[in-house]
Amino acid sequence: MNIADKKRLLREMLYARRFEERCYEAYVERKIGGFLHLYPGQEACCFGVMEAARPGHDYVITGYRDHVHAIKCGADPKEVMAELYGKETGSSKGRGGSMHIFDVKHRFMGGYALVGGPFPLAAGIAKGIKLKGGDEIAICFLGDAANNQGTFHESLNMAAVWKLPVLYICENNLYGIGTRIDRSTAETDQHKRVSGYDIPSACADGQDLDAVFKAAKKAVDHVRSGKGPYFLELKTYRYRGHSMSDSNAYRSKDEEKEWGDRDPINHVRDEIINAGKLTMEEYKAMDKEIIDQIENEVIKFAEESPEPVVADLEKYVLAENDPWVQGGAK
Amino acid sequence: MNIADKKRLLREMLYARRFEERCYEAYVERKIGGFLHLYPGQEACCFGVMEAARPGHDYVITGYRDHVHAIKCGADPKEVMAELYGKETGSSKGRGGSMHIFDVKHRFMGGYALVGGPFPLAAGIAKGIKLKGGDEIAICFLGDAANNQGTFHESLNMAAVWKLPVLYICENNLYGIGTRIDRSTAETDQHKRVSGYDIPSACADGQDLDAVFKAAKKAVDHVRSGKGPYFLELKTYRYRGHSMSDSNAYRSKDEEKEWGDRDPINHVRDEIINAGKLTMEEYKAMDKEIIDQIENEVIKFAEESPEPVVADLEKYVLAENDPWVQGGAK
Amino acid sequence: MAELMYWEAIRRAHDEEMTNDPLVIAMGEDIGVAGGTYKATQGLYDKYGPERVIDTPISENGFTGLGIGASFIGVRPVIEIMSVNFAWLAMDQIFNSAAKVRYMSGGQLESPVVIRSPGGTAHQLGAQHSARMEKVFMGIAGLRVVTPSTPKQAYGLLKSAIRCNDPVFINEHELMYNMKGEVPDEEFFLPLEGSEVVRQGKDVTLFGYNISVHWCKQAADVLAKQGIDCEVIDLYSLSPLDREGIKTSVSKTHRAVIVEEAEAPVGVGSEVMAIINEECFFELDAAPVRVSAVNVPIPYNHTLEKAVIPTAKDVVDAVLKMFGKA
Amino acid sequence: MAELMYWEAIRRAHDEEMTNDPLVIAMGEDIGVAGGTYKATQGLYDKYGPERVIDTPISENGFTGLGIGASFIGVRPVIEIMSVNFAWLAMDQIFNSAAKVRYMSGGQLESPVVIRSPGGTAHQLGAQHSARMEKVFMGIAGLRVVTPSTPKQAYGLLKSAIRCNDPVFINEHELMYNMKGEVPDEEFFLPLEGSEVVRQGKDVTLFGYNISVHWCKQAADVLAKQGIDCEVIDLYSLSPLDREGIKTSVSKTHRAVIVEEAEAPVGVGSEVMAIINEECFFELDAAPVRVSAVNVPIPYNHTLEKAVIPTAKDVVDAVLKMFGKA
Ligand SMILES: Cc1ncc(C[n+]2csc(CCOP(=O)(O)OP(=O)(O)O)c2C)c(N)n1
Ligand SMILES: Cc1ncc(C[n+]2csc(CCOP(=O)(O)OP(=O)(O)O)c2C)c(N)n1
Ligand SMILES: [Mg+2]
Ligand SMILES: [Mg+2]
Repeated sequence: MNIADKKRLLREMLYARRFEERCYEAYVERKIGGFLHLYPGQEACCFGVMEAARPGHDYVITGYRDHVHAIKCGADPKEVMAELYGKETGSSKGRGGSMHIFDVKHRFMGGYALVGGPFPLAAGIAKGIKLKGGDEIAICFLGDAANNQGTFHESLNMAAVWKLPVLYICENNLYGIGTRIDRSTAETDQHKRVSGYDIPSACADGQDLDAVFKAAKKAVDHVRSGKGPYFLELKTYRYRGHSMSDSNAYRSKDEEKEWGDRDPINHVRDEIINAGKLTMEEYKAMDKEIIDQIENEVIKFAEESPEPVVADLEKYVLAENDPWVQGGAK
Repeated sequence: MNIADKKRLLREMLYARRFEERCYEAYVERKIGGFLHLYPGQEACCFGVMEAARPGHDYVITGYRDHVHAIKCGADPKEVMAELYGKETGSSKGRGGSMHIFDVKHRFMGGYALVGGPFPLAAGIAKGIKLKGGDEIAICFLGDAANNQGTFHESLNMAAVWKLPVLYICENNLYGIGTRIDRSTAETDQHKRVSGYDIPSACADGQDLDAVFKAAKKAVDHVRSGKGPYFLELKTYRYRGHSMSDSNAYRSKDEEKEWGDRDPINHVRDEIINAGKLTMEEYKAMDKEIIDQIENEVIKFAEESPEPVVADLEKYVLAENDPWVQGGAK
Repeated sequence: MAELMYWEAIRRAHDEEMTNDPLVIAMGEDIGVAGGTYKATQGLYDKYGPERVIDTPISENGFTGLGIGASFIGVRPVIEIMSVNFAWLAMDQIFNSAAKVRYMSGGQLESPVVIRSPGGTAHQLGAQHSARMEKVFMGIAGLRVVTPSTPKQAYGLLKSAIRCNDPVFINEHELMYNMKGEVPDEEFFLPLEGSEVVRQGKDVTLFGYNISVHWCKQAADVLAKQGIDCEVIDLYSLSPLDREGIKTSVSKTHRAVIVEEAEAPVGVGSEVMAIINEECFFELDAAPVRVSAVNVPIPYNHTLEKAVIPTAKDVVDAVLKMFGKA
Repeated sequence: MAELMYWEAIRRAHDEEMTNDPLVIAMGEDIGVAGGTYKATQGLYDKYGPERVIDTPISENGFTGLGIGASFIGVRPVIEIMSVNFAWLAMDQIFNSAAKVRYMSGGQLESPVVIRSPGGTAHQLGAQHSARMEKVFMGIAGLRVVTPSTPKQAYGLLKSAIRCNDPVFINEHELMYNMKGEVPDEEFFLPLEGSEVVRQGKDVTLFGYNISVHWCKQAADVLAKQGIDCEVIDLYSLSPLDREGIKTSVSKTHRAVIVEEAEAPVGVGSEVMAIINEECFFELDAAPVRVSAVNVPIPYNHTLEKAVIPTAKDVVDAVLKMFGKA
């Protein structure tokens, strides 16, 4: 990855960070409801992987921690924020909320709230790709604790037997809510769990954008070339609680500090600065610009957008005017 | 295993074989209904494992192919046959049928019809053992195709994390109904599938009683000594179709012959004959005696037993006179 | 017009739709090489190959979810769940993914998946293989539920279900796969909503669906000889139920008996009664009646099993009692 | 008599029963070290240790099945499923194993397991976290279903459920954990069957359960001022439903309104209507009425979400309409 790319990604990652932090504030202000799961700390995972893939072309699916993945695929941050505000202009028209961002035109196939639910859905999208004959791949981002769900096992087996073009990314942030991985999981190295499926796997440092990118490049190439599924584990850490209602009491300050010191954004920033392609002042200016932009464009849009109307409550339950419901167009 | 033990087991295995064959006939005569899954070909698995364990003391649970496991644990063959006949004297009082033999006094915890269902139940029994502080172990016998169910993954992980005294026996007969293992399963060596759970595993020739016994001994010792779960794969073959409605059309005659030549009963019989401790005539006499015994005792009992009465239809749905339903004994 | 068996009708619908659209695929345990437990996909593996006729591992939630995921990008999977009892394992994907994705994506995604499965009590299959689960599928928004009572319906409903853009659950019946019936030779489609008046009558309406329609018809024949003229309605669409059809018939006959193979609590019978209460309570001349299974897990023993499930005679008795004749 | 919150009442019941019987254990996601999402098991991990207060992996079918298996040999697990929406994943073990094992073993085995889970729609949790699934649990033989509407019930029902030898599903509610109410200081147990008349009245019976009991009570207060005297019945036992109690009340008031947080099809409302039709049809002076949720997946947007779920005002309106006053 060259410095120009890194610089572009630095900006994107910082944008993602500020976006999420602004969500936090909006939640505290009660502008956002429901469960809100934020991404700070894990940015290099999504950006490193997607840099190796083709956003908007490859299909991406994930869990409830989904804003940043959606935006990276091409979703308009204004629409994502409007979704969190529950507005009609939101990406899911205010029906989905934080856990259910969708942006199908950019092939972001959604955030799902049942842990483990996206594993088979991703394999299915890959099956669809194969049937249709495209060169897309399906990428499924999920957490470490999700791997204890039966769907993990069933999906990896099917993906392997049928050689489906699906890339499973495990963002291993060491916790499923408040339960530390070794308390729930016999094999804590997630990439070792796929040995029973004849699927190649690897592990990379999820706090290092370049390392993620390199590992993901290999993974994406494997999958796109028709060799079947691949599993990539990224060791990472979330800075905040699992969701807004979680106080993080189960983690030690030492552990938090240790990971905080390895911040993925600072890491790239310092690389670029050290390469002489950025100054701290420029970085700060960029940060300010991003914060303003989020405030003046994104939040403004969300605030000013209209709510859905109750008259539309029963829209989107079933297909509208589907002729086959009546046995075909007569 | 000494010759005396082998001789005893030869008789038991032959009994099991003839029992199952007689079930076949009874099914054809429409004395037995429902689905009927027979065990011929796989006998060394059950008998070899249980010889290493403590029948009637250790808890055993399995799927729908369950008659022989029940009998080996101590169930009266007359009651098992009566169950197949749907009689009130049946081990499950005629309510269960072939797929649901239970004999709880001998700690045979039942046959279950949902593939993969017993995996977590077995882990639960093991958890109960641990809480109660006994030296029993839980043994779960299931097929190869069952390992594709999510419960396999979930149960093995929990068993490992909590170090539960459960022994998983995989009777790998190469097929799940009509689907050959490599068409449904990425890793066809089942004992290799548990590497992702940090569980020790092994594989043995399921047609060789002694080999099964030796492998099982090691497995049972491991589990009983408190070291946690163990997974043992036994390569075996069923001679008949999956159930009575299956014609076996998906298997080649060559394959069937190859496995038929390695019959587990003939194998022990010949060993004992070669050791000079049995003659073919004695064997034949024993066989005849077994067949007669099944006819004159087992079948007779089943035939002559009464049916359950319709007045009892709603018995066994809920506990009878449970005081806590009324909020406690007053 | 050919006589087809119920399974042949299903097979024909699969075959035509797979020829018509390369994105129609079939999936399930033993449906490929083996041709399906009830032969509903016989011969399709040889004709369309393993990429489109897929023998799945025993992973109900997994392969159902996989089919649903494929449907998100335009594939139209027809998923067979070998027995409806195994569908409990796949409920999460059916309800949480297929039924909700259109709504929670604000209309961006849809899941045009068809899930077929035999429900019902057959020949002594025991407690874990005899559930009748239609009521579980009926209660949730976003999923259509139909249940064919004849080969003609089995064909026509599956054809429409495959083309419809909503997820559709088709509740078949193990005892009906070998039932014969006339199926027009030319291609046709049946509506996924509504109900069918299979016998006109004026004295009482018998509501049935799937196998219980046949009990209703038999009962109607018997009752006709005793001077009671039954209307028989086939509720082949269980979700949505045909409120209009129910209202129209009960407003005419003023009496209703609902016949279901399942046990009574929170079932088709209770819902139809509720609809009658809501739509035409004051038209009733008698309390509506449910004829349902005894509320027990299904026993293996043949006599007990028979005692659980209603028969045409139970329907006759219920009607006679309603008319004060028993 | 102490005022406890609903969650405190549940915690107290756990605590007492765990002290009383070393084979009572608690299991679920984040219930141990973290004390439970809704604090229902707070402090128990420190008091009883990891062998008895078990943080499970995210494996709903697996750990539910594990608890059921343990119950076969006398352990009494209290399993928390963090949200009832996740129970879809565990249905197979609940229905196929726990509910059926006594029957299919001819009475040899039983599964004295308790499964607790919050159902209901809370604060904008969206389509996959807002299902109300009580109706799914009610329909099948072998499982008891109770649903506490007060801290007192939450305590007393859980106490009895733990000791009862049948599997019991307890449907709690996310919005009720912080509700306060009086709970007697001395130990007590409540019956797992029956219903409770929470307000006597003569003009109409309002049936509620769990959160909807509170809407009924509020509505009754409003209606009292308009001269309509409501009886309010708390159907805390959903399976079995209290046929006698329903009959007695409706035979007295001659009118019934059933209030449920869930969408109408095949739900508590339909079943109560069916029971009324069967037990006391000719006592009715008006068509029974359901007040139910709109039949859609739950939208995230606050206004839409509110529009889906019934309120006390909807109950008032339904009653006024029944009396021709609206
Ligand atoms: C089926 C299901 N079970 C439980 C939950 C509750 N839950 C939500 S997130 C979560 C932890 C998931 O952890 P992990 O997969 O590691 O992802 P992370 O949140 O760390 O990104 C749990 C238990 C759920 N949403 N769905
Ligand atoms: C959950 C579930 N899915 C599918 C079935 C149908 N079924 C019964 S046995 C079987 C094959 C199981 O094969 P395996 O586990 O290898 O055991 P074997 O019969 O070979 O002993 C299948 C698919 C079932 N009973 N339960
Ligand atoms: Mg995690
Ligand atoms: Mg097998």
